[in-house]
Amino acid sequence: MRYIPITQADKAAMLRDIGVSSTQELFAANIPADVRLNRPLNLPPALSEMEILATMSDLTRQNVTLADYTCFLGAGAYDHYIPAAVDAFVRRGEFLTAYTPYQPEISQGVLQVIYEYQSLVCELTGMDLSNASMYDGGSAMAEAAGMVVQQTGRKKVVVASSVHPNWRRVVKTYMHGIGVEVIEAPLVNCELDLNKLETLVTDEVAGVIVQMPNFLGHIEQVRTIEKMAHAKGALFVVAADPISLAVLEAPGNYGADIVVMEGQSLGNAVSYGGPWLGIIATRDKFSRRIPGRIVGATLDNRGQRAFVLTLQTREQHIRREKATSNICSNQALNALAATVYMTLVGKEGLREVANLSLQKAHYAATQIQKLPGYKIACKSSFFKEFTINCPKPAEEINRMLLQKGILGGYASSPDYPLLPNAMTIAVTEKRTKAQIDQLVAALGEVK
Amino acid sequence: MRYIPITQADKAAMLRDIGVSSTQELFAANIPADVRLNRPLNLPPALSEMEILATMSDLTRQNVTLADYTCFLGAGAYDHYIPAAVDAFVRRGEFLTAYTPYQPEISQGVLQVIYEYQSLVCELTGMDLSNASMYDGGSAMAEAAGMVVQQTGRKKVVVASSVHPNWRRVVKTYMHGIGVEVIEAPLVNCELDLNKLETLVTDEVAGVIVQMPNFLGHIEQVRTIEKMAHAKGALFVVAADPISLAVLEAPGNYGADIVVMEGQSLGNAVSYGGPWLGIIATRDKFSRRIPGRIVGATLDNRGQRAFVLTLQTREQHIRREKATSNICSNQALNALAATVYMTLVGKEGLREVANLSLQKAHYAATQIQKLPGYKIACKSSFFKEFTINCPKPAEEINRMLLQKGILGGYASSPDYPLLPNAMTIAVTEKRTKAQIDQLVAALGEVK
Amino acid sequence: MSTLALIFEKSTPGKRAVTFPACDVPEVDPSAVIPAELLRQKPAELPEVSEIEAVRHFTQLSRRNHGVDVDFYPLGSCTMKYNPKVNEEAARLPGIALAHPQQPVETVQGNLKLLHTLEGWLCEVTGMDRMTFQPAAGAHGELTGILIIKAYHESRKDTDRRKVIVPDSAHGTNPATAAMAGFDVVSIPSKHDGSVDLDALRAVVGPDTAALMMTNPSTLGIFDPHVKDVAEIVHAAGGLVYYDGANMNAIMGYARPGDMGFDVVHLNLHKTFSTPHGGGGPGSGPVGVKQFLAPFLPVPVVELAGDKYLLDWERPLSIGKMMGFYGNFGVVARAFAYTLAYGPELKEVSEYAVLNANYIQAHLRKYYDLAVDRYCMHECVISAKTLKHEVGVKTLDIAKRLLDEGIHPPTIYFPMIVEEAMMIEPTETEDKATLDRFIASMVQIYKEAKEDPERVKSAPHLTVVGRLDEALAARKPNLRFKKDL
Amino acid sequence: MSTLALIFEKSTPGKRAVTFPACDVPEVDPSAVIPAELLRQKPAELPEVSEIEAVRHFTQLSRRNHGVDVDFYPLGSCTMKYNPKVNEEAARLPGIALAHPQQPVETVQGNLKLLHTLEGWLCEVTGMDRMTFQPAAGAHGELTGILIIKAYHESRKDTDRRKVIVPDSAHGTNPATAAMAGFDVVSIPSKHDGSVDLDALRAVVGPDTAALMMTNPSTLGIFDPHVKDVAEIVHAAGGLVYYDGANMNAIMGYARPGDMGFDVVHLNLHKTFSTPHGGGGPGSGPVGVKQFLAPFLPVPVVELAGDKYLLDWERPLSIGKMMGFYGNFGVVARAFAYTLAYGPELKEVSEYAVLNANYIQAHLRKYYDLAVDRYCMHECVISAKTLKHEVGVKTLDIAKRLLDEGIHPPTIYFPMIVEEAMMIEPTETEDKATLDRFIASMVQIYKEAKEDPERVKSAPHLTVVGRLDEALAARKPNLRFKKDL
Ligand SMILES: Cc1ncc(COP(=O)(O)O)c(C=O)c1O
Ligand SMILES: Cc1ncc(COP(=O)(O)O)c(C=O)c1O
Repeated sequence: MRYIPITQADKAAMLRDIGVSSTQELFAANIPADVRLNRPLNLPPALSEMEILATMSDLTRQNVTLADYTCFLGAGAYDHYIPAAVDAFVRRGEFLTAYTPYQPEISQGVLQVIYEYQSLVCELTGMDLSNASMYDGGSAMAEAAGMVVQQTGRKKVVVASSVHPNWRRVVKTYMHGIGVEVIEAPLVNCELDLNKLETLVTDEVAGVIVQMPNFLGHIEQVRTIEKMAHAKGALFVVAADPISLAVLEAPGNYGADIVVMEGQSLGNAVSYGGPWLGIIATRDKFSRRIPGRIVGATLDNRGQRAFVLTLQTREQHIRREKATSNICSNQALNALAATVYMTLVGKEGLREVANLSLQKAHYAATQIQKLPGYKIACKSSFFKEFTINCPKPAEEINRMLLQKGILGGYASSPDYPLLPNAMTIAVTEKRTKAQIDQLVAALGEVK
Repeated sequence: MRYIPITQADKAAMLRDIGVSSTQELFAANIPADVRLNRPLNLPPALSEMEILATMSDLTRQNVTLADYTCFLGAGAYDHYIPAAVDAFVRRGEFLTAYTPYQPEISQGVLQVIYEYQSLVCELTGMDLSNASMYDGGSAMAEAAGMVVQQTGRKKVVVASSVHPNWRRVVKTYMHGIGVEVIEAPLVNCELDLNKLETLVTDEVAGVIVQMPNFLGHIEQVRTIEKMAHAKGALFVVAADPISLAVLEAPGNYGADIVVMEGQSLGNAVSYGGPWLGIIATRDKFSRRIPGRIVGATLDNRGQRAFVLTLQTREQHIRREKATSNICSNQALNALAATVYMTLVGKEGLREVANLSLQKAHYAATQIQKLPGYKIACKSSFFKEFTINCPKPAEEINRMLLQKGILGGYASSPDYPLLPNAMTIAVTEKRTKAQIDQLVAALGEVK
Repeated sequence: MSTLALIFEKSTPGKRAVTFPACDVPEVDPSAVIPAELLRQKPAELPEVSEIEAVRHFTQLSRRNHGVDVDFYPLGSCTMKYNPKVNEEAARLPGIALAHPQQPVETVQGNLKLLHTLEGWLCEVTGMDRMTFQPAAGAHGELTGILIIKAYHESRKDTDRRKVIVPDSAHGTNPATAAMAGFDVVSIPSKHDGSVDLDALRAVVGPDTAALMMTNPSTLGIFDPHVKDVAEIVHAAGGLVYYDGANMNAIMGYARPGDMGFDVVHLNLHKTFSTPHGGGGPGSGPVGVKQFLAPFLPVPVVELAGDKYLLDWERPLSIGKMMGFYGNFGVVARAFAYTLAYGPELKEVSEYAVLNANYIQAHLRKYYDLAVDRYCMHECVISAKTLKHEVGVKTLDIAKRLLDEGIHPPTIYFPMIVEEAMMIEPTETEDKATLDRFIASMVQIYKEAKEDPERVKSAPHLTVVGRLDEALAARKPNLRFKKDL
Repeated sequence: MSTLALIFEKSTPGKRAVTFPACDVPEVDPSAVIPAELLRQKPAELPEVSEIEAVRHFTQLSRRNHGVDVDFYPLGSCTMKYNPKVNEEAARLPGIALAHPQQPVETVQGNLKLLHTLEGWLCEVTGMDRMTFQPAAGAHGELTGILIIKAYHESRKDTDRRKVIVPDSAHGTNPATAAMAGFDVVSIPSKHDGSVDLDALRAVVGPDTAALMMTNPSTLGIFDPHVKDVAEIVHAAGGLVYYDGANMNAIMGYARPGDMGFDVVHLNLHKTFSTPHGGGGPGSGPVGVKQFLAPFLPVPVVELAGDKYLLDWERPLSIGKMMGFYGNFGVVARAFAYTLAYGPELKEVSEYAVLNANYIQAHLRKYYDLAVDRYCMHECVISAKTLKHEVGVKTLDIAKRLLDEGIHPPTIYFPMIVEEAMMIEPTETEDKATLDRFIASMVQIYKEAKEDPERVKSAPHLTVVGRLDEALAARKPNLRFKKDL
């Protein structure tokens, strides 16, 4: 009875007011006997707070963590620095324990944060509008696929094979539901094969989905792809790395119709895969198609600027089966973290993070390139992540690196069998030259 | 320039308004040339936030901590459980970044917390009033010594040798300043020698200071000592362990004139010795002698109950050299932690903490007692800490325990040479039977 | 004072909060490694503020917000229970917060064990056989579950089942989910107590029925007396039954969807299992299934092989993936902590949730209309219908007036089948004194509505902003700040 | 709504928040192991509340409080600068928060190195040779320093030095400290600018002079032009000079007490080095000394021997101990983090602190009286003397009216030598916009005082409580809650 504040005396008084002699009566009045559970739940006995923490810390102590290991693992989750002030606000009870701001008069805090978040996303992507958040990058991409299908009425989407394998799976899972065919466009080396792509993008295709930089870390010819897509009336969906957008052009400036992003890098802990932040942004013309909550500015009856949930007629609680999506709860607290993050690093800080990541990744690539038996898998440009071919399977090398306190890169050959012994290495601003040199030295020891 | 938000443009405008061309002029107008520092400070270059955390975590990672080692070390600092909600409030910016509540209208939060803290301390100790906090237990004891001297006009204080050695040092340091003689009353075994004490407590003695339970963990004959002190017109000062007061009688109920305590156990991390919480409580009749801030209830001009700093004519900012003490900043945030702690554990929880500590300490003592070569140093009663004689010097045994992930007890022979190979062992509610059994097994391996 | 400038409006060129170290590796010119036409031309206009400004901004914003930590929040259907602080610490343990989802399984055995263990526990609570934690929220769980049902029918080549039956008292996510999974939604009228009208159901089930989605207790807070019949009717027609477990807080330890014959169920960990709502999320919507549906669960599935946990990706019948990795793991970890706190006493959670709701209902029925005149489960639905007819004071007005009391209003105008509905879910974490204060406020507002209706209709009076012009917001959408050029 | 019940008033018998495990060892009856007359008879009446009540209580209380995180806090002499959030994380690193002070030195090398390193850095900042971190606050540092001086004279058998000279502009802790250390306090009048009157000083120094305590910049925010002469005059008489470094924020990198000839200095880490004030504390008041005083420092002293740090307790001349262990270590750790953040750029801290104070002074001098008409250092002292004479509006009224603006007032009525003083210390962490808002508020209040003095005199109007009856509080002290019996 850890969090139940009703005393036995209170309970008795309450039962009296209700007019029953026990809570049993309330349940008996409701739950038919034939579905009642007539035994106690078979769960381990209740623990006190002190035991809970001890149990969970014992349980998770065996995990390798980024606190103790040097991380060169990316592949969808990045060890970027999270400023201390981010968590200070994530912990504030007023943000943490509120729900969707249905009552705007007592929710201006959350509402203004979301409005600022939407604005920041628009700035970053060069798009016109953003919603209040999606579950994660993968499901945001799937929702974007749904949007292009709804918008065009077509029943095929083309997804680059260089998109995160898990995200492609999510897209396929969602699209299967509504009977949409997902066509995977093949690669040459680490990039989309533009010739093959051209043949795949027909006028039956609702949208073309690419990731930039792609899963292998490399840059796609987005300006060319945009033209291919739009030439056939397909929409152009870009999955971007938010950090990269301090260095790489905003998708809004090369014709993206929808931008989706995983916002983990923006102040959210890796946390074994979640909770993170799905970002989706689009053009004004698709404002009635975008899923999820949106906050808008308005006036109150005292003439003050204030914020409120708006355009709700897209949503499930009004439109039910005709809604743009079923999303209800989202990732607002992670959007808060991203808002605080972007505020703290600011215009110049984001550039610093991006540039440092770029510099260190390129340094690492250059050094690894020099090692016998290793080579950069592809010639094309990359940002903070790149793929190398190793003298042995990456899984094997990673086991050796682990011994040295290093979490090596992602073993990408299983997903990209054409790239032998491939390892995709991510380098963020947190990695020092010394750490990179250690990695290189350790790789050099592989024979 | 990490926390300086003046841009160069702002600076220029501000200098213009001030009427100078550079900040250099402002300094030149103030600081004579002959004391000016004409070189840069010789400090390591500024680090970014990310580097600060990395540096400090590398630096302190080498420490053994209570997170990884099983702690049987007490001797003034105790590994009691700190409920998670305590830190949630210590982190609240409104508590963390406020100062002494000089402006009560915008400080009702801090003021009410202190009022509640004072009330809790009175409840715990059975005394009439408490101040808003002292630096720590040791300095609180020294201030209490000063109080008894001021009150009686006598120039000697008797301190039990069973008081924490460091606290005795603090008392002596403070008393030396005002020319008061500190007489240490000797022990038999682990307790005050009452016969000798009786001879020491003359009518020149301002006060008798004991610790209960004492530094070795044992219980003093406080009722007898109280009579001895009062019989000679000396005041009776008791240093109590706040946790023990759920099991042991409140000092207010056996005639203490002043109670001092170290409040670390009440929700404050061990933190290598501080910041902790000095608690001082006394009788109404000494209310004009107690040092430090005090909060009282009053009414505002709208007729509402509200809180305010009061009885300030005792304090240095009004009375200057005639003040009861020079204390200004105190340990308010630690008092907040203690207030939240006592609220969370509540009446029954404190009893549980105390009882579990008592039970586990007694279990440990019983088990150790059974080991060849070990014995409990004293027959007298103890609460959560007790002293044993070991087959070898405690320092040596502790080195062995450390290898097994155990932080052994305090090596008390250096402070109490009459107790050979003594180790004072503390057992809190956090220790499990399994951990105690491990300790016992490890001790048993000593040959 | 009441309008707080946007962080963009506080921006000044050149100001910095967090900075980063100088580059310690030989630098390349970005334009030498990135094609010129893909280099960003104009930097994103992120705010430029100092750290103190950022801290004050978000501190002040938070002070303009209500939360469970601030005061009562009886938002029906949302289970705004207390969010234990210890769970926040648990989720920040390095093993949890700082584990990378792509780590080799040998290096995350603790987390896999956590998932596997909690799966077992929640299967016990729901009466299901297997469970996935991949869904990020309730609606996401619904979609997962319905896609599993779809995959099941497909695996049997039973592909004419294009319809999902949803009672009209259901939460909006139910029909929206069915549509998103490509099904036609068949809405059936509920009985006035929110329970399934068996005749209406019998009339629509058939060989085209893929599934029925049912919320039980219903959104009216009533346990469906014929829940087993519902399952049987649908099963008899070859369809599967989906249990929206968002209201699980009513029945833990008393009844289990699995025992009621349901094939799929989702839980809302951010409701029943106390994880914080975060201003809208993150949540977690794990989906439990009976054994025959286990092959269809999203990949990967955590399995125990000997004494090692592994991630099983080789599941040919799987629906695929619903999220990038394994769901909102940090949220799941909080629910794990919560389950540890109760064990079998989870039953008491439901006991007191139901007690509290009935207590409120017993008192407010004297002033307001009841949607259903019987003992409720974990929430009660009342209505201001009579009051509206008598004095023109609507549910919305009552809600706004409650704001002046520092209390978050109930869910209003839902379920839609109840006129002027107020759906009150106190949860088990509220004490009698708080319930009494709420009841007193509701009674006081009732009286005020009769004596001085304008005062209620013009509420709120004491909040930092007054009623908002929502029509303006929708008519002239202003959805982002944009710097004047 | 405005009165918040005490936690005791919310207590209900039987309610629990945090509970503890059942006992896992064989139990003894406490009365079998503790003498009956020492067993507690009546339990302490701690509150009995649930966790949610506790959380709401303290959340609501915090919302009734101002802090640097909320808004501007120019409380003179207190250096209410921004408290970096990263320092809070640093202080919670396990190696810092979870190290036990009685651990063997081999197991706390990291912490000893931290202390030793910061000692070196702060010696560099102050121009001293050794430093102790044992004092818990400024006043505690003063006492430490004055006791060191006493021990020094005693060690030389120079025991007639019974007087400590303290200018009347000094902070109250200075004379109180001298008295606490057993000295007679000789107060000398300051010059109108707060600096030491050399003639007055010469008149009192002599063979009975133990020390002079000096605050520089003075509490009027002015650097003493004759600071070196002051030290020399006292030294010539055989006394030592103590430097109250509470105002160090004005001069870092520009001047050092050691170079001015001072023997002892204390710093306030909770001012200059950005550690949070916590509603009154904890602070940290390290004391730096010249080499010849090092033997008198409190034990233990951290020393580096080879590559190992150790605690040196064997210091026969030491004054002893000022605190149980090594001071407020967690606070020191925050200051360590802060020093890492700036390095030699600490000089800019002072540069901007001085700039900000002068900017305020330059604007407010048009409306208020200046205590000293010259450029100030890190704070400026203005006065409402004229306003009071003209319209009866006092400094107190102005302070209260500022509350309505959400701004914490300056320190008022201090230094005592200035009539109707307002001591304004903006610190370097405030931006121009904030200073401008403060200036505008002060100007507005000035105008209002002239136009509608009653409005100012009856302030505050917008705070949760109005002006308090302080006389009542002192006359009928109510210092604790006591349950009615
Ligand atoms: C009955 C019911 N079902 C489903 C949902 C959807 O859950 P979520 O918001 O987590 O997507 C809700 C949430 O409010 C609900 O109340
Ligand atoms: C000039 C001066 N000296 C000494 C002190 C005392 O410092 P503390 O409050 O830390 O004891 C203060 C504090 O306000 C001060 O301003």
